Amino acid sequence: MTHNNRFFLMLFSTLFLASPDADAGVSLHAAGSTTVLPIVSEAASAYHKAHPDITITVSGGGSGVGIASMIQGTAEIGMASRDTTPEEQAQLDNRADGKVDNMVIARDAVAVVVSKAVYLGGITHLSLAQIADIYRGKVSNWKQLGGPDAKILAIDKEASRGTRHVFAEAVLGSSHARAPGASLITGSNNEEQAIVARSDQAIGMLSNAWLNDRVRGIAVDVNGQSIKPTIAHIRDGSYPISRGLHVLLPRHAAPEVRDFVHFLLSVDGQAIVKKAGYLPVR
Amino acid sequence: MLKPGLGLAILLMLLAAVAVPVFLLQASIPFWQAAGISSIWSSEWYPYEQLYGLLPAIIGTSWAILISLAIAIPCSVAAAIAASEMLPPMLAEKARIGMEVLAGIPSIVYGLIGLWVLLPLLQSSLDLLTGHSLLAAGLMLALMILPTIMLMTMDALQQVPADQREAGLSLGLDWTAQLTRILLPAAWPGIRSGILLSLGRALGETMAVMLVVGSMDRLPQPVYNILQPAQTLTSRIGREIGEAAFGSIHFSSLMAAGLMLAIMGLSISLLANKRP
Amino acid sequence: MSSKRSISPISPSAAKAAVAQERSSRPAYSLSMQGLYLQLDGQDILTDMTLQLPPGITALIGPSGAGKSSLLRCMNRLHEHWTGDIDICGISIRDMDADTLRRQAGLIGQKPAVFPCSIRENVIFGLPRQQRNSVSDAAIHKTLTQAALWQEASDRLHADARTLSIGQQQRLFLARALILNPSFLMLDEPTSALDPRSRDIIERSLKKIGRHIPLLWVTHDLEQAKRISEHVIFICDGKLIEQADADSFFARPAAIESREFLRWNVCDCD
Amino acid sequence: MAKFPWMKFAILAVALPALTLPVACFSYIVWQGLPSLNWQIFSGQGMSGFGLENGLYGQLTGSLLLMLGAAAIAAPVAIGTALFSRLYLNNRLRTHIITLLHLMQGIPPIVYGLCGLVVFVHILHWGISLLAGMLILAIIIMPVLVLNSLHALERIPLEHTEAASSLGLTDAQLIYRVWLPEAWPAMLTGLLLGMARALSETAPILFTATVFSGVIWPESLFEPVTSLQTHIFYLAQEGANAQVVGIAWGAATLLIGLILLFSSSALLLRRMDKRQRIGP
Repeated sequence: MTHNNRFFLMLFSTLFLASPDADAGVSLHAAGSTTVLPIVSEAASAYHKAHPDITITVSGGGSGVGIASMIQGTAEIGMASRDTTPEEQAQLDNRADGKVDNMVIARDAVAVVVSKAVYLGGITHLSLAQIADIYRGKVSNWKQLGGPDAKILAIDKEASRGTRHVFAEAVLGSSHARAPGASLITGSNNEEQAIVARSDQAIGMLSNAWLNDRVRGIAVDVNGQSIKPTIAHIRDGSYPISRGLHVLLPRHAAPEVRDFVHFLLSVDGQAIVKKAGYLPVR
Repeated sequence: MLKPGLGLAILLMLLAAVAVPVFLLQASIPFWQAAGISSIWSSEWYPYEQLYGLLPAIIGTSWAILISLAIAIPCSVAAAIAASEMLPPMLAEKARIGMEVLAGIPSIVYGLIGLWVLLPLLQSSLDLLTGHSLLAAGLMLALMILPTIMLMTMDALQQVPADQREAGLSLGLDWTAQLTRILLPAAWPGIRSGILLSLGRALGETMAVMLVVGSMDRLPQPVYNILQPAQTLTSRIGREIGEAAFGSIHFSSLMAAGLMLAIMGLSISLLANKRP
Repeated sequence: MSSKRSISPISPSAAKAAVAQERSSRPAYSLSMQGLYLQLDGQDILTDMTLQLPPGITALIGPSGAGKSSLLRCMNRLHEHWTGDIDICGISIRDMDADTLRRQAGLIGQKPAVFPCSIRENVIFGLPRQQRNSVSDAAIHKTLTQAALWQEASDRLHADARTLSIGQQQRLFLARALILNPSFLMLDEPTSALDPRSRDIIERSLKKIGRHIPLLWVTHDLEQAKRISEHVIFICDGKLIEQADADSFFARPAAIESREFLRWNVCDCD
Repeated sequence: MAKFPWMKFAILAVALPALTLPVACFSYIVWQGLPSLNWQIFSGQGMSGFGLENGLYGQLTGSLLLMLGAAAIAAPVAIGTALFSRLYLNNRLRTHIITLLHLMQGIPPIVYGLCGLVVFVHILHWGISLLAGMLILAIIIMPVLVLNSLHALERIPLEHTEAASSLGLTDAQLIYRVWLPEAWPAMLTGLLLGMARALSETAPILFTATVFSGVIWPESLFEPVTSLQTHIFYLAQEGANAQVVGIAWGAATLLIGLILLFSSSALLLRRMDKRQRIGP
């Protein structure tokens, strides 16, 4: 009997002791765009190596999450791959603990991507109007655009994603325009990339860092010229769907947070940007 | 000393039980005020245009559950019959242990299977664009609730009193008649609660469904087309809750979706609790 | 149309006549077993059981654990894994279809296992589907009368059978077996769960039935055995000890075990 | 006599997918996952990106912390509730408590996640934090624990309680000397099952307690963690990188292994307890 008792008590004391005790180290949290995430995630681990007492946790969710977490104060650093909307900016300005600064740490292009089979079937460039027709549901077969005889799988993104905002703004005229021609909605860049890669008939929108052999970026026709989503074209501004990648940080942020953002803009930080496939801003 | 201590425990428990519906209601009030109850029947979901129609998600949830039950009930009841009435007891015990193991596989792992095995399979065999569809969600759910229904049916069959079985046999009922006229009616309460339990689980399942359903906020065209991407209540919450700002109508609308899930779940468990 | 007329309702008297005719036309019934062995879970339950079932009512008695119930369950093949032979009218029951055999050999258990449906449905439960749909009220009347339940249940045949008292349920159990027209009945302590009044009713109706078909009646109550039986089979530890006329068995038990058993149990009862 | 063997065949045919598919799924997961379950996956050597700089170590500790925290919070409350209702509540009230618990079980886990998000993350301003996840998981596994404990207490023969009371034992002595020694295996079984459950829940902690990367060992209860469950979710979508998908399968195998560890020890304990009850 007593033996049983002791076992029982031991079990519970073990359970209670297992909870972690507080420590003095600093932990920062960054959340938001999955386009910015690779940069910040990589930079965070590099920064942690240099400053072992500072850990930076990173989570995705999309630009909407990055901005919302700034408004709600659930993260120290917000990541966004688009500008804030007026409503969001108003909320950011009305924050109880001060305004939020918005910094561009890199630039990239929202590439119009197609599956390898579509690209090889002849769709190597489209005009913005043709892309809009696809997303509005006016064109439903690649043959109508001179491509292979296959139904078009138009992939849209969740409404608050930065890539979606920039893409819809440039192609459909408004960042929240409906896309009745879309037949699938994805979230992160990775999820969309995987589906485009697996399909033979897909079109989608991805940051240019996500292009590969099975996910091809097509050129966009501007004034009779086909412009490819390359770093060079982002730099000279000729590619029509490009954007800045932002980090948001409160004006009264802790010095550690500021220091990390400075790190992002430093030579080392910008090297990470380049390695991730984006255009550095410095 | 003892009574106040234990009393505190039960108070905490009751607090948790009461707090959940209260906060759910409270957080969804802005939505009901702004969009009104009629948004349940509206089919347009465009948060940026202040359109919050819940109908596509409700239809999606219903379809996914219907498909899963239509597949899982016959299969799992048949499996339970096979295990408890046809296999030797040793094997039946093994089948039970196997099912208990499978009942413990977390939904996210089923999601992994759905994404990497089921979707390509559906895409190639049904010639779909990607395989993301209500059918995929229903199949995933069916796989996940199979063990529950089977285990509870097996329990119910094995608990049919020996004298009922013997009485049936003594009347010269053959195997089929024994099954359909004695065993299944006697085991029905158990089978019923197994079905209701797994119905509740299918209703609230999030991860696996979210990965395969396609997240299209649109009514299926036509409404019985289960091969199209669609949305369920849970997948909508899972996809959008992170990006909706606390205090916004959008956030509140997702809480309303949660409230509806809670109400459906509660009605199901009330139904399961009521002895027929 | 003409065929419809031919199955006009049968009056009770006509039914009785039909039953009498059927009974008399049945060939003389014989049930015997040779060298029956039964093992369950590695234990010997029955060993070298050889006996012949006489017509009329036979009481099967013995101490608990003697193998009485198991013997009954061998005879309708609820137990399958025995060796030896059980013959009905010279045909080994192994060669018979098990379901047919069980319809012929009605088994009434200790506790009434009524099914969760109406009284009427319970009565006709064992009939094949076509007969269930076309069973006449006369047949139900006849069967329930035989089981001494008609008076109590005639006005609520469609009520749930579980609303009956235990004694009535036991008679319903009996009726359910009788409607199948069994060639013999096996009763496994059918009255042990009942009050004396219900017991008397069942004993009386079974005695009547015993005039037509053989009954094998397991009981541990010696007084009851004396009241009802014409023959006695006494088994102990899975072995047949003695088979005799009831009168001679109770007056002059031949085997030592029988004498012991009678002495201790009579003492117990009083 | 027709024996309808077709009926048996039909049942077997319908049952076949149910009997084979889950087993096939299980073996498929293990087959896919075992190759990537090597030392590298724990040490994180040679891996970068995808939140895997330190292998799965951080995710593993996160999952275990969440589970242990949930169990540590839920167990005392659940056992206290069970003891209180056994000692001081009449049958009618106890039935109400049980109904309430069944109702709590009927609410989908993601709804608890939503409530936790509102209360812990936003209203209490804890942010996405370990403690929020622990509390949410604790509420989710609470009904199972209470029901199991109540059931365990109810199985104690009434005579034991009466005998103890007639010896003049106080309530506390009754609990420590009679009830707990008899009921602890069943209670522990419930706790282990609850822990397995806490390990397998993903949706409720996805947006309340976990982040994508950066945590190995949280500094305090108010820090976010990473977990195996949510990491599988992130990795599952990294379709373009075969190695990452392999790691997702590996993480799934690891998670199933952990869950099986808890659930099978629960089943073993239950079996031992049953045998002890029935045995000599």
